[in-house]
Amino acid sequence: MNELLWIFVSALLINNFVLSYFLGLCPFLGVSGRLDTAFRLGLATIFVMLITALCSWFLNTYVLVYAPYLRLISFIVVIASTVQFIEMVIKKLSPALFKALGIFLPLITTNCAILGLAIFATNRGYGLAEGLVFAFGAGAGFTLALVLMAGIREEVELSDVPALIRGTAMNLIIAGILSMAFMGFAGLFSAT
Amino acid sequence: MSSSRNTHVGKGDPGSLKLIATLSFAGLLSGLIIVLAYETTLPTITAYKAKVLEEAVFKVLPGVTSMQRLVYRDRALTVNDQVQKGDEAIFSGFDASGRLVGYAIPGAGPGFQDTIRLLYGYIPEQRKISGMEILESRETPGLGDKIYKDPAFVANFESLSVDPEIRAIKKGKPKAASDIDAITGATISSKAVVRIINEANRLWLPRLEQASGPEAER
Amino acid sequence: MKPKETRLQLQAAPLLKQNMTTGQTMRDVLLALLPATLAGLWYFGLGALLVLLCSIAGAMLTEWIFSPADSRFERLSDYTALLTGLLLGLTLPPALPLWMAFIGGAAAIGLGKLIWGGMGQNLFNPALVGRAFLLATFPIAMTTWSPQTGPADFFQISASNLAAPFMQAAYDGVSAATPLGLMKFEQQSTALWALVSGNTSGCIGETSGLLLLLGGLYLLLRRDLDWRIPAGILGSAALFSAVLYILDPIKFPGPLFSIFSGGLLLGAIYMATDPVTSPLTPRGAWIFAVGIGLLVILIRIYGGFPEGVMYAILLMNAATPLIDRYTQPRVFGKGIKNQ
Amino acid sequence: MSGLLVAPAIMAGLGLFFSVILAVAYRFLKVVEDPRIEETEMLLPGSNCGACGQPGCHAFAEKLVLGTLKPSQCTVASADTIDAVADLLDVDPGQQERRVARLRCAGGKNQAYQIAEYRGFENCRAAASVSGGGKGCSWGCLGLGDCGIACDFDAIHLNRNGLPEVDIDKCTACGDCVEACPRNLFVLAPLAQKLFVQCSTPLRGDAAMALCKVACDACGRCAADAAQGLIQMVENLPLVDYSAGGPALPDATFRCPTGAIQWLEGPQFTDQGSAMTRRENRYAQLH
Amino acid sequence: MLSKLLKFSFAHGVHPRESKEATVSLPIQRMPFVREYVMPLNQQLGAPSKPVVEVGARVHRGELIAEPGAFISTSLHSPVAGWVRAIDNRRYPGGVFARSIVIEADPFDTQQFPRAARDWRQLGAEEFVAEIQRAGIVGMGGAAFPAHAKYSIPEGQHIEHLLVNGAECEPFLTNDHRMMVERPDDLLRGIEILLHNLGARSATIGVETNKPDAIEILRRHIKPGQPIQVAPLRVKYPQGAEKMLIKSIFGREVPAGGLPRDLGMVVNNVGSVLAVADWFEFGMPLIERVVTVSGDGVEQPSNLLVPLGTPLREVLKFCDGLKEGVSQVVMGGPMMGTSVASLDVPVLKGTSGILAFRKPRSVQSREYACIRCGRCLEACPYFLNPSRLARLARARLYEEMPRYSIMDCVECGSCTFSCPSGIPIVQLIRTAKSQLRQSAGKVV
Amino acid sequence: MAKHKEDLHQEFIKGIWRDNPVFVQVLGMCPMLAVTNTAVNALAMGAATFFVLVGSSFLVSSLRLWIPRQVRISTYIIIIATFVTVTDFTLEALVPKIHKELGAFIPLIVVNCMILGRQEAFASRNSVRLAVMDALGMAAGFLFALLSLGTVREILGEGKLFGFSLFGPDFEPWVIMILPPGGFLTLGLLLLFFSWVKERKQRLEQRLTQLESEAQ
Ligand SMILES: Cc1cc2nc3c(=O)[nH]c(=O)nc-3n(C[C@H](O)[C@H](O)[C@H](O)COP(=O)(O)O)c2cc1C
Ligand SMILES: Cc1cc2nc3c(=O)[nH]c(=O)nc-3n(C[C@H](O)[C@H](O)[C@H](O)COP(=O)(O)O)c2cc1C
Ligand SMILES: Cc1cc2nc3c(=O)[nH]c(=O)nc-3n(C[C@H](O)[C@H](O)[C@H](O)COP(=O)(O)O)c2cc1C
Ligand SMILES: Cc1cc2nc3c(=O)[nH]c(=O)nc-3n(C[C@H](O)[C@H](O)[C@H](O)CO)c2cc1C
Ligand code: SF4
Ligand code: SF4
Ligand code: SF4
Ligand code: SF4
Ligand code: FES
Repeated sequence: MNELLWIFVSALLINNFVLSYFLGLCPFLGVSGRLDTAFRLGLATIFVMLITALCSWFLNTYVLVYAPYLRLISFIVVIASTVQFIEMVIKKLSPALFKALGIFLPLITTNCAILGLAIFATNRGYGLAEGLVFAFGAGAGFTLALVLMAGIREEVELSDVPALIRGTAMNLIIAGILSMAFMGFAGLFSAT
Repeated sequence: MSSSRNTHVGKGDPGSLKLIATLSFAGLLSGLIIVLAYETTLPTITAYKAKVLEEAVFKVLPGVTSMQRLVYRDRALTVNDQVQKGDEAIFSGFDASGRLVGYAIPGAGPGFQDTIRLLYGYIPEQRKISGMEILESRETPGLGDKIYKDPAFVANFESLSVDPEIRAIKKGKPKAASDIDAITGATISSKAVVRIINEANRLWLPRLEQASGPEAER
Repeated sequence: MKPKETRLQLQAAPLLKQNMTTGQTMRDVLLALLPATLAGLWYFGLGALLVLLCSIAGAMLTEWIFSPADSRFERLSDYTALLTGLLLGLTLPPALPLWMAFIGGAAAIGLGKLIWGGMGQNLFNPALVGRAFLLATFPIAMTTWSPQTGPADFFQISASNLAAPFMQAAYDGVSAATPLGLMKFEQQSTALWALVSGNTSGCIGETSGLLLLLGGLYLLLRRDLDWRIPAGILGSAALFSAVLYILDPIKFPGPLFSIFSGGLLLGAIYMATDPVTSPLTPRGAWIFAVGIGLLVILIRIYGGFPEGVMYAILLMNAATPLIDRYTQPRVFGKGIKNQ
Repeated sequence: MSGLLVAPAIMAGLGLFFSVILAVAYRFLKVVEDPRIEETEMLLPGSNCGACGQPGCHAFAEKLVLGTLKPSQCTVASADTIDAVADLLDVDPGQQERRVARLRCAGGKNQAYQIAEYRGFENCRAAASVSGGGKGCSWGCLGLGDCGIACDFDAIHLNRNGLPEVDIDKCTACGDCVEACPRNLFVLAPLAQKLFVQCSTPLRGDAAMALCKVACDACGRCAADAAQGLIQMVENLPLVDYSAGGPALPDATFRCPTGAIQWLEGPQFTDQGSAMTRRENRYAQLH
Repeated sequence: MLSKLLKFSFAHGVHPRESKEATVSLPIQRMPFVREYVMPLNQQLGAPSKPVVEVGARVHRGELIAEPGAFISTSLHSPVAGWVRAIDNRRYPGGVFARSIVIEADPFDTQQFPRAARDWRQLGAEEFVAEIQRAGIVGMGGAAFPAHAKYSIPEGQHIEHLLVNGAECEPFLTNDHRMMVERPDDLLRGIEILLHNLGARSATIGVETNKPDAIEILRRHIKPGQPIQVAPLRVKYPQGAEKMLIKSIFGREVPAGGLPRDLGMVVNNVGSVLAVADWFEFGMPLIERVVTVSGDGVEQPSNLLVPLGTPLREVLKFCDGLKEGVSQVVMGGPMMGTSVASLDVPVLKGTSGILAFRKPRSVQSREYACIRCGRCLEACPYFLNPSRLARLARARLYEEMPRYSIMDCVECGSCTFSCPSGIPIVQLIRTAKSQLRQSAGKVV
Repeated sequence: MAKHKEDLHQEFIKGIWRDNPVFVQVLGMCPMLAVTNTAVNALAMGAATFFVLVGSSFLVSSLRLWIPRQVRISTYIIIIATFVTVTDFTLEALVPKIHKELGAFIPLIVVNCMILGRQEAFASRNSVRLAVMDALGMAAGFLFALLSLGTVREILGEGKLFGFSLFGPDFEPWVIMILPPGGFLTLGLLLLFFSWVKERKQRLEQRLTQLESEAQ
């Protein structure tokens, strides 16, 4: 099994960031109400994750060899600043793109999926290519979970869910069932 | 910041310089605090890490009392304690008399849920594996985690031939010297462990043979 | 005032209805499952019967307890709780401790149906939610298979069935691998006739391919199920495994084995077709079905489980709202060009 | 111990680097937007009900900042909120006249005759489309509560008589009920206007009385008893025109044979229990 | 002829029991005059007519009593000779009250109508339209859309083909069937008149194959060389809906929101064509129509020729009254008709049937939740998603519904008919449409 | 002064129940679910969060007058990240085993929305005393939530509590509780349970007031 492919499939399905690692739950629970918003948030997340992979690789290779203890804080500062910078650029250059994707950027920056991605990639010693593939897989997996969730939630809006359950409790239980369904991917490509 | 007339930010609008200064100062301070904490805890942490590693090596290579870190570079193995990114490293273990007993080889690969990392001991003279220790895994509790919780499974690796290739076989089936009993209900994790070791063998055994020259000696 | 006539009733048109009702549909499905259920009992004995009863009891009791007091009888009388319990029971190993079957029934109705607002509103197949819950909760018990006892030993109950609640089961005797388990871990195929007649180990209701097909036929004739779904699932699964089989006949099972082994028939005919959790639109049904077929073979061959029907159905259930949304039929007279 | 120097240096460097970049970017890339819009929106109730005629609170805030609308046009906001918004934007809050939803029908189950039995979807609009829902009066309230569901402020509840009662403290005059009612029975009337006709039938005399015990039979006594011009009979119903001079007094209601015209001090229908018996007696005497 | 072998049809639709046995072979019978007639002013779609008579006036049978109130409106004629007794709000089938002219029949009048043919060959297009409006003809297929409005073809459009709708897909009804069987020559004459005046080249009469005698008789009466065909149609509801008819016969779809004339066609009910013939051949305006009285609650099912304005009570009385325990009386067919609250409402221009039922027809013992079985989708001839629409309507998410093309629903009721869960889908859709229309009116 | 004490007390109490960051505000979900497979892990995580939250609240509220508005968020993050890094090292040195179990989730405390949220919503606007009280309350509430989840999951998932076996060796563990779906489901059901309790309480209170008014 090709190493890069395994990294991708693992991040996308088997160890889905949301459903298996519990990362990025706030946007997952908060922004999954409407399908089209969810999809755009997903795309924005993929984008930020790729940026994060780049930043963390850069920091790991050029800065942190001198001061490994600054890992966490420098990740945070660099990722946040870069995203904020890109946000401003997009806002200036393409208001349409900003309206579609950019408004989610600040929401994503302070999100554990992003920082988690950087930390996992570092812990596992991923290089640049591996890091980017990992980021793409994780982002796509996040988008997949988010879009499925949003589809389900839009449907649930039409049902008479008991008032007591409506809201976060319901969303968590749906996530639990989704997570159960995703268990079906466990062991994928490692059995043969 | 001349446009502050209609931006309604409040009282005095501090200049950019002040902002930059604040952030830099905060960074400076935090860096200082962190480094202090780091320096204080570093000895304990490094000592603990070394201890864990040593224990693992000693466990997979019975009878070993000291070890060395070997790095494979430029088609040769050299002793090197400096951990660097991208290193391909194994450990050689020596007994009390200073004789080379064998090597502890790390390996990693996909398991049932996530990547499994392990370390196993290899004794070149006998072409045998002398022990296996799981360093990291997220296998299912109660099933896959038997690869390190089930003593019977771990015992499989205490004296295991590497020729022709290790295989995981269901319990009760006839076995060769290079076959192990798969865990019932966790065949996949068992096979994953076997595959990881096989792959590491494929990588390292030729290298060890080629490099079993004097420089590996103490 | 004028003399009173009988008051007329006002109803919105149309005033005619075809005579099928949803309750009737559910009764049909129960009927269609009867032969396969009886075969399961024939092969696995009293223990299997108890497992079925416990899962049905778990399901119906949960429905009863958590329904509003004034609609309890009504809710139970639509047969869906009974059907869910039965279908769940049919997908359980015959030697499962009874208390687990009961919990499975409760989880199926509780998590699979009630929290969604009751019948018709759930988006995941309740019986499979129950099974997935059980499989993740008690993986060992759920994958320990007992050999068939046959009708002669009908009254022999395995000790594991009777494990005390919340306690581990002690398995007596030998365990038997299912055809899929044999295939996956030992590359060992099972004779087709054994698969078709049901003479193998496995879940209570899944073994007898022939009787499952028979019930499916009945449902098709009664127009109770969407034929596209079983056709799509079986077709795509057969095609996928045929391709693999041609590539490497030793490593991969053939299409007939794929169809008749494991829960594929039970799943394709009775579970993926659950109207509530499958797409409404005909095109959606095809996508859904082909998705399940491919996922089943993917999980069976490349995945960590010998069987993937349940996960495939649940995953496609999750995608159903999306499928439905993007396969709306073209409205009459929209988007056409008239010369 | 080199870390003692390296770490603060790196951190300060990073902080410096990025804050400079961001400061510069801020300077050159910032898109200016009037922050008062957001601040105004924060003050508004945020129920996005559209009573102001705008698609939502944000749009209303934009219009407020532009000065094309007045804060008081938000009927949901309390007086304090409106003042706060007016203060913030330094504009005139506008006139506020408290209005509530009033029902132009008093024919509940006990008053209006039923001529057929409706069976089907329990919804006023649905019932109205099936030959009028079985109520003899095709103008009156169907009593299936569409208005109550439409009201976002929980101000409408059906009473035991099958009529919607408006809680005048909760009603914000958003007008949702006006739109929801298929019989168009609700009007938003100023609370200060107390003379109110609780009937909508254009039929008169016996034809009207054949529908409902409390129908207006267009006898015209209220118009005669009120100040000159205050009440006019239009299409067999009294129309109260407050701008027409003369004071509106309860006197106009005294001789109404059915009680179709009422003097409302507070909510509608609350006094109906006792008042009805009197009117019912009267009705019995008439026939 | 090729069409002899083919049965034309459309996709989807449903097969309700036809139940036409009771009246299919009963000849049309004239209903005697009764004492009082109620002529509501809004018997057509569009603006109400304006009375031109005063209370107390004497009127002849067929005399104009109200003129069109606008272009989309039409004339009313007195169905009897008698006196105008009131112009007043009277109960109307829709459950509301409507302004109506009440006429008391003169019991001693002979009620003769002087026959006089009119020339139809020399009319200009506009004159023809004016004639039809003068005759008070509306579509008799149910919608009661003023016929003249259908015939006034806008600039740039051109009618190629006339489709005569003899599908009569509603169960129970047999009035169109009887008209085709009993008056084939008048029908063909009406077609000739319309072909001539619309400038159309050919005509097709679509008839469901459950009326083989009608197909046979019409084919026999078509003169050689007449550009008229009879198309046998599959028996399926709603075969008679005009867009379905066009799809069945020509395989073409009328664009959503469009009209048949966008495809160069005009569709008319058999009754409407006969009314045209009556006007030009006999000078008879629309003052009576054929009504099928049927259902298990009627003592004597019949096909009647009823003067407009006759109260239902009188019609039913003529059919020996209602049986014991009748719970429901419906105007129109059982699929699209309306149940009436009171028997005092009159027969209108658009009333094709009066059905009385003993036990409520549409009540399923219980309503289940929607199980998304998709039967409604497979029934809807317009390829909508009724389940979704109904769920949205229940959740009151009306604004979402145009996304699912709610406005293309013609309320044919196929979905409700086929729903095993007994969900009143059409009613939910109708409610939502009504609410949407009202809100749309409000938004400035 | 007594009144002031009361206020402080209130600030503390509200975090535990009325404004509980997890059950009521639905914040900090990720660590909540990720590390609560055993009660010990939950406790460790709770403690770490406790330290970071209280420390940074203290610092932020003491420095609140010096931090310019525009860079306040960045500064808070730097402060929090510093505390987290320190905690990380400390835990690794003191309890390496637990540190390994918690893995990446210690650094992830930085992005726990609850912590940043408290700085922005409370610490930056209130006196040090109030801020610390609030932080103590919130942290205690968080710890309470973590512990309830961890306890349930450990008891069912392993038949143990804090590592001590509760039901003997024959207990059949509910493996799902330790797996990801179990986290979601348990928290969902806990939330359901709490809102049920709340509703019942409300209904009871309503009944009481009704009875009282009827009695009058
Ligand atoms: C919830 C769950 C978790 C599982 N976890 C593992 C695991 O971690 N490792 C493993 O090898 N098998 C695991 N399995 C079992 C595999 O799916 C597969 O059935 C097993 O490896 C077959 O082994 P056997 O042939 O010995 O029965 C798990 C099964 C379930 C249901
Ligand atoms: C409808 C249906 C769906 C099933 N889905 C699954 C599944 O997704 N995963 C699984 O392990 N077993 C599933 N089963 C049970 C398998 O069919 C059965 O376990 C199979 O024979 C494989 O056994 P093994 O896991 O011991 O090899 C399902 C059974 C039925 C009837
Ligand atoms: C669902 C539906 C069913 C209809 N069924 C018939 C029918 O059976 N016969 C008929 O003449 N018109 C029927 N119509 C009316 C036709 O669509 C069309 O309006 C009519 O044939 C036009 O002729 P007219 O204007 O002369 O009435 C139906 C309409 C709808 C929407
Ligand atoms: C053809 C058909 C298949 C069904 N399959 C299932 C099933 O697999 N699982 C289940 O719980 N209910 C099944 N039901 C019953 C019912 O649809 C189900 O309980 C609903 O999901 C409850 O809302 C089925 C019903 C029909 C008509
Ligand atoms: S007022 Fe209108 S909406 Fe309200 S119950 Fe009466 S009819 Fe229905
Ligand atoms: S819906 Fe009617 S009653 Fe409710 S607040 Fe609006 S105006 Fe008042
Ligand atoms: S036919 Fe009825 S039950 Fe079936 S999908 Fe349509 S509305 Fe739902
Ligand atoms: S009523 Fe409307 S939605 Fe239903 S089948 Fe007819 S056209 Fe389709
Ligand atoms: S419930 Fe199925 S459409 Fe209303």
